[in-house]
Amino acid sequence: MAKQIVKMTLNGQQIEQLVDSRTLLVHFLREQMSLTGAHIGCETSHCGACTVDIDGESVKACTHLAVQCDGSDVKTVEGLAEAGALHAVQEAFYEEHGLQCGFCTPGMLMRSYRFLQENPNPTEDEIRLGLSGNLCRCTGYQNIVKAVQSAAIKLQQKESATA
Amino acid sequence: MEVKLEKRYELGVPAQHAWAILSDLESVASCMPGASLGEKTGDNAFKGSVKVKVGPATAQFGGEVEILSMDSANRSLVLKGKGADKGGSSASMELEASIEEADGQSVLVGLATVIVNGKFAQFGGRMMVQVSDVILKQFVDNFIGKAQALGEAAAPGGVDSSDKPAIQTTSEPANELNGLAIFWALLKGWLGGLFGKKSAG
Amino acid sequence: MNAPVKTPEERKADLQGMGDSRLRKEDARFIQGKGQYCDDIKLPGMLHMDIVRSPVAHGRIKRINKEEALAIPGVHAVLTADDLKPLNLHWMPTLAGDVAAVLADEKVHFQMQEVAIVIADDRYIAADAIEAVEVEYEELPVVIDPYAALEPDAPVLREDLQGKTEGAHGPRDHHNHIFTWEAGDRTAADAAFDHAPVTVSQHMYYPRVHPCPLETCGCVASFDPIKGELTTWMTSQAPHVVRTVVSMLSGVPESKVRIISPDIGGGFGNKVGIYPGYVCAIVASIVLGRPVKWSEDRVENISSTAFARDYHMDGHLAATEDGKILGLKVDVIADHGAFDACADPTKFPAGLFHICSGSYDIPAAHCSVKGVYTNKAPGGVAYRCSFRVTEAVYLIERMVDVLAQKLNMDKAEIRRKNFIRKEQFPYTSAFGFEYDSGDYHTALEKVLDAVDYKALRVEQEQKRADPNCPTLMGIGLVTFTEVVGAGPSKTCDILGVGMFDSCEIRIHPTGSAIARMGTITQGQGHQTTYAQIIASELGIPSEVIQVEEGDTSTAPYGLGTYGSRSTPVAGAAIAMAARKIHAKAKKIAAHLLEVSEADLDWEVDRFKVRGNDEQFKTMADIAFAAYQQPPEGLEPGLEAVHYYDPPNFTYPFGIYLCVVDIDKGTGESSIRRFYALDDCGTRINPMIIDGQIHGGLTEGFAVAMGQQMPFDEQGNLLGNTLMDYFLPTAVETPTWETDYTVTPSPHHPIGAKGVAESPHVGSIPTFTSAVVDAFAHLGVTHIDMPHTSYRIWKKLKEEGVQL
Amino acid sequence: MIPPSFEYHRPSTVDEAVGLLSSLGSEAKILAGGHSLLPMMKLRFAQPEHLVDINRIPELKGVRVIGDDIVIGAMTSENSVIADPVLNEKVPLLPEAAKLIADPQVRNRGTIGGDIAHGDPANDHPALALACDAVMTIAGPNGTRQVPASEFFLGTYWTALEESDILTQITVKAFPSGAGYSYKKLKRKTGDWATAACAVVIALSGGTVSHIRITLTNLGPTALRANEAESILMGQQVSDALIRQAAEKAMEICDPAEDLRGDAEYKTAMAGQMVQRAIHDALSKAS
Repeated sequence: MAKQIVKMTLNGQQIEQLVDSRTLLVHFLREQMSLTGAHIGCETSHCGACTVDIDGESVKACTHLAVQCDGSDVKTVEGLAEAGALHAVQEAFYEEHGLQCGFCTPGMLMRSYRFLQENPNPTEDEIRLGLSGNLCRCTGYQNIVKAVQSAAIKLQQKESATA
Repeated sequence: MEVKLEKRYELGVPAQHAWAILSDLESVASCMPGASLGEKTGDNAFKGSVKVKVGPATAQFGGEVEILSMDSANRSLVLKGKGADKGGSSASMELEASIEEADGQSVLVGLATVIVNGKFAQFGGRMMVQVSDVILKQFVDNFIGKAQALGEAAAPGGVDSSDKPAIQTTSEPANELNGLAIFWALLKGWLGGLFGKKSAG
Repeated sequence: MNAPVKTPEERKADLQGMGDSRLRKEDARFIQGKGQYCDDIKLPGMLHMDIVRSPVAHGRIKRINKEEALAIPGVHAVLTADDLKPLNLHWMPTLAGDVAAVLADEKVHFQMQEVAIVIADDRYIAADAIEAVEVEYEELPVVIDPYAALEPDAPVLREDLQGKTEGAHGPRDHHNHIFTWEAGDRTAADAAFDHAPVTVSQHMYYPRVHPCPLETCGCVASFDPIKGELTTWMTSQAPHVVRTVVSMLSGVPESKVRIISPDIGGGFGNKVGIYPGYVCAIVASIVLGRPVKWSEDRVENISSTAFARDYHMDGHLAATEDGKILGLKVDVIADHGAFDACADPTKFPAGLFHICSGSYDIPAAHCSVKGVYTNKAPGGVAYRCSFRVTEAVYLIERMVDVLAQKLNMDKAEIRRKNFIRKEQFPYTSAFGFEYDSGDYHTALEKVLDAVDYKALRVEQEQKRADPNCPTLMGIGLVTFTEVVGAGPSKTCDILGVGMFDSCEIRIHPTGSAIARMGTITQGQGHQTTYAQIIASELGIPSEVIQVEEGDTSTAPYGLGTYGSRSTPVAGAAIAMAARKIHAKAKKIAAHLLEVSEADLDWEVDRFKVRGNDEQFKTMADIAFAAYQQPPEGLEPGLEAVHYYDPPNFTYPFGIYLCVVDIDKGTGESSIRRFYALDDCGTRINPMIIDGQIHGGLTEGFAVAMGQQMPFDEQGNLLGNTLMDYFLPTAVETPTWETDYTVTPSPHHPIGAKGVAESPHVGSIPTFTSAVVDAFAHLGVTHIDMPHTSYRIWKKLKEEGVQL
Repeated sequence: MIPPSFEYHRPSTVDEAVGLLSSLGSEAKILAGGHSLLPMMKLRFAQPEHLVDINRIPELKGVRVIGDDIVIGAMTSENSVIADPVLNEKVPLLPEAAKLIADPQVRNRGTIGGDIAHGDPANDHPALALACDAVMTIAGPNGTRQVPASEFFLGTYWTALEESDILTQITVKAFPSGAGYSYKKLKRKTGDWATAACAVVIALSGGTVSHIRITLTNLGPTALRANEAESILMGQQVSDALIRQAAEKAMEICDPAEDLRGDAEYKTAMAGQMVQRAIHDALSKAS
């Protein structure tokens, strides 16, 4: 079986792992690295529950090979909170009741985290389009949209505070 | 999933040569892209396999093919093939094929009912008709090639009176459907405007 | 220093009890990726199972060749029905009194049926191995249409039942017939129709759909050969029922079976059933003595576990000229697939379908449901609804619209005229249900005012009059009543176990508490809301109340979470258990305060001596005393268990209104407005209720507008990935407006009725009502779901509507 | 759903990639964005023995202006197309249409070249390439060659690419000044393929049509260019009646496959709708 060494930065830490070339990133994260935040919902890149951040872009880890991440900077939901402080999108999803069963949440959070950097001051329509690669069966998205709006404000306040 | 395909292909070869190929299962099989005949399991039955490549997708079906009836007088036969692949698909095809003679021109007429079950029906259904078109054109090109070769083989002594000359081995049949062959098949298809009517069911 | 004295209102607020939009306790782990779902569980030495499935919908298995698969390094076992036979596990009983094949025994009955299992070191090897298992089938004629299945010469689907003329629910009159179930009074209904000046009839098909939670089904089975103990983590909405069934099947004593439902990524009915995958993983673990994980993929999930609906319904209404309904008749052909595996209370093979007289005072009614076998997957679960209530509500709400059209009456007017009036409650329906409480008229007027119904109708008239208007406008109105909270054990049981539920509460010496229930949350927020009930009942802050569910070794026996039964049944058990503690606490307080119980008043979080605010004992004081110095004759400790057997169901209701605009050119529909008023009785956590309603409305939207499981004649299920099976994204999903009235349930300890399913049940007919209304001026009375652009366009064409 | 085993190769130049493809033969497949290939592998429809990952070949990425050619690297992602200033200024149809492809995550991985090379009539870029008179640059064992879009798409899943070829560049020219453009795509939901879609580029001079392209997605074995529909409008003053005629002409060349999105009749009718709407929208942007 074709195994290769893969080096990457995972949630800020340098790692070096031996992976089978066919290992999907989502399985690598969940089983080899025991980071079970990214979930498997559809396996055909429709539901977004496996969304992670690779080199500053949202990617669906169920349709990406671990070997493709060689030399990449990968961030998962486990790496979202920094120095014990929740990220603004995490706070906002909690405060706005933006989750129920929690299964889509890591993907939603990782997508929202990236989306708000792509578009720091989005309209509701832009938020809905920005999250259109993530499915949720519980919330009807209404509170997720509210959460992203609230996170946007939190982040802008942080910005102006540090500026 | 069931698809019916009605096809007419002008062959430009003498009818009896065309029939000579059509009536011989082994040479028919060798015209079928990716098809190969295995052991004889009955008078008119063989084990067989066919490998089809469509873009990045590959399907390898193993099964049986049998001539259900043959009418040499009218140069027509009914053939049934069925098989399964390992990935959870099964397929069967019943083909009524005949050689018609229209103003000296021989025409291969085919009415095929293809039934596919399992994964291919579930996911591949969208493409079934188009892909079948492509495969059949490849088949016909090989078929014409063989029939023409027969003609050359028979000449100059004129066309052998018997309807069943010895089959000459001609150009090696494609061991699988490949992009380049399809390219030509389609180009010819379009130039000749030979696409048949189809009905998805 | 003295803490400032707080007013009772302030102390009440501190409790975060009932009525408080308390933020969810469960979120902390989910937002940090620390939820523990079944597929997250990893045990030492764990093996992986994958399943070989049938590509054909009906066939005889001629040959299974395991050799090639067994030769793959890392493959531990390949098991087929023949391997399960000696254990007598190749078939299993279903909750509906039928049997279902665990692994196909000589014959396959539906596409994707389980044929063999492979156990391997990891899921990659297992996936390779199932490809290597060769199965040869002799294909048999396939029956997809239940009407065709009932033809005299239809193929025999269930050879194992041949000659059985008696099924679990009465006589079988055909080899593909499962049961015929009736409710109401046929003679009375016929009489009503005989003399009625107006009658209407409508055939409607409620398509086969799938609950499709984002997390598929799966389990990790771990058998300890030394202790003889079986522990299984499972995506189950009813772990205790599973424990009982597993014990019955495996012969392992129930005391040595432990079922744990960890975090569950949505259920919606998909996770009520007991599937072959679970059973096989358990068998494999017992056989191999190692933990075995099974994780279903999405295609397997949609194709093989738990479809819903698939009801072919004929409705008939009899009425007076001025629209008073005199009688209702319903006949249903129910497609149950290859095995009758519906998860209904034992005595109700069609669930609670006989709620189909709805919110209306109908003097005479009768319904008949005929269950039929076809070559489709088994299931028939309650997809975010109480048993078959979605079908029932759809039927009656459609029929009332049809009648209104026939009489040229307004939808709202005909409903006003036929509503069960406030003063009629408790109301006994012609089907025998005793509706607990309701105030339909008030709720209806509230909605009509909120949306300015009159103005909408005027706008619709103008648009209909304008041939150049690019859209058709439709207004949908539904006024539904649900029956939830199964159920009273005198009528409701599963495998003979009454459908009660339970709660155990322990107050610790320092005044914090732990509570355990027989239900299991799948996103409803039990850990948050259950604590709120206890907080209000006992005056202990929600924050210090730990709620645990889903572990059969710690939680008291309960029937689980489905059919909106958690609040109506477990919620009541919680209140009753709390009240037992409250009563004991009062004795202790009286003892501590040296007064008689009669002299004590309860205030928020304390017993105080009547007329003296200074003399009191808080629940925290009392808890400590309970362990330190209980009064004479009173046993130490402060805890209680209560098993609640509801005296009746609860009957939540709602009034939904929808405005849809249909593009005459493409058939695309856009939901301009959707207004949902729900009355679920007492409201425990408004924030969570709104969230549940948003979710239910969205699932209803998906069902009505796009979900379907299409089969071709060969029984191939077309469209079983999330590319084709419609789960709306944030872009397609409408924005929801919610509202409420409060009509408490008189028989429920806290007056709560349950809510999470109403929006699904109520919204589906509302969308259909709106789409049909867009065509009503053309004489169209009904259009079957799903209302995809394609299907709507075909209707536009049929009706000659041109852009 | 687990992909079968394969050898993974990651060349850093086009030559290296072509070399690999020709030495590995028909069992090698190119891995671009992977959103068509990996799902097919997970469903075990495709079982290549070798994957040649061309994601780390710098020369295949980005948009460059060379004279009046706009050269788009085949491995330029959909989101890069959407964001690219040159394309937004000179060929705005491409960014506008790319926004309607798949979803945000997939657009980060999915590439314009992968979308074209797959030869799937349901993909959007083939019709867009036809509408932009794109020229494909193909690198193969015998060097590079150029094939115009009009000769590139040969059938379902079949293109002018041969086994060891790599599509390296898509070259387009800037739209005529003042040209209007539009891509109208009817789909069941976000992320879905088109039930029917139409791309239009139109330029007017002196009130009459001086340049027009009408192309169609998922309405035949390949993307289609509606030449006859174009000629109805070419040189004319556009009227609703003419637009309707053009739509009818376009419908005549449609030969869509029936699937869950609808039957041939519906898809053909929707082609007519999309053509009309795209022309109206394009006109509203033309000056």
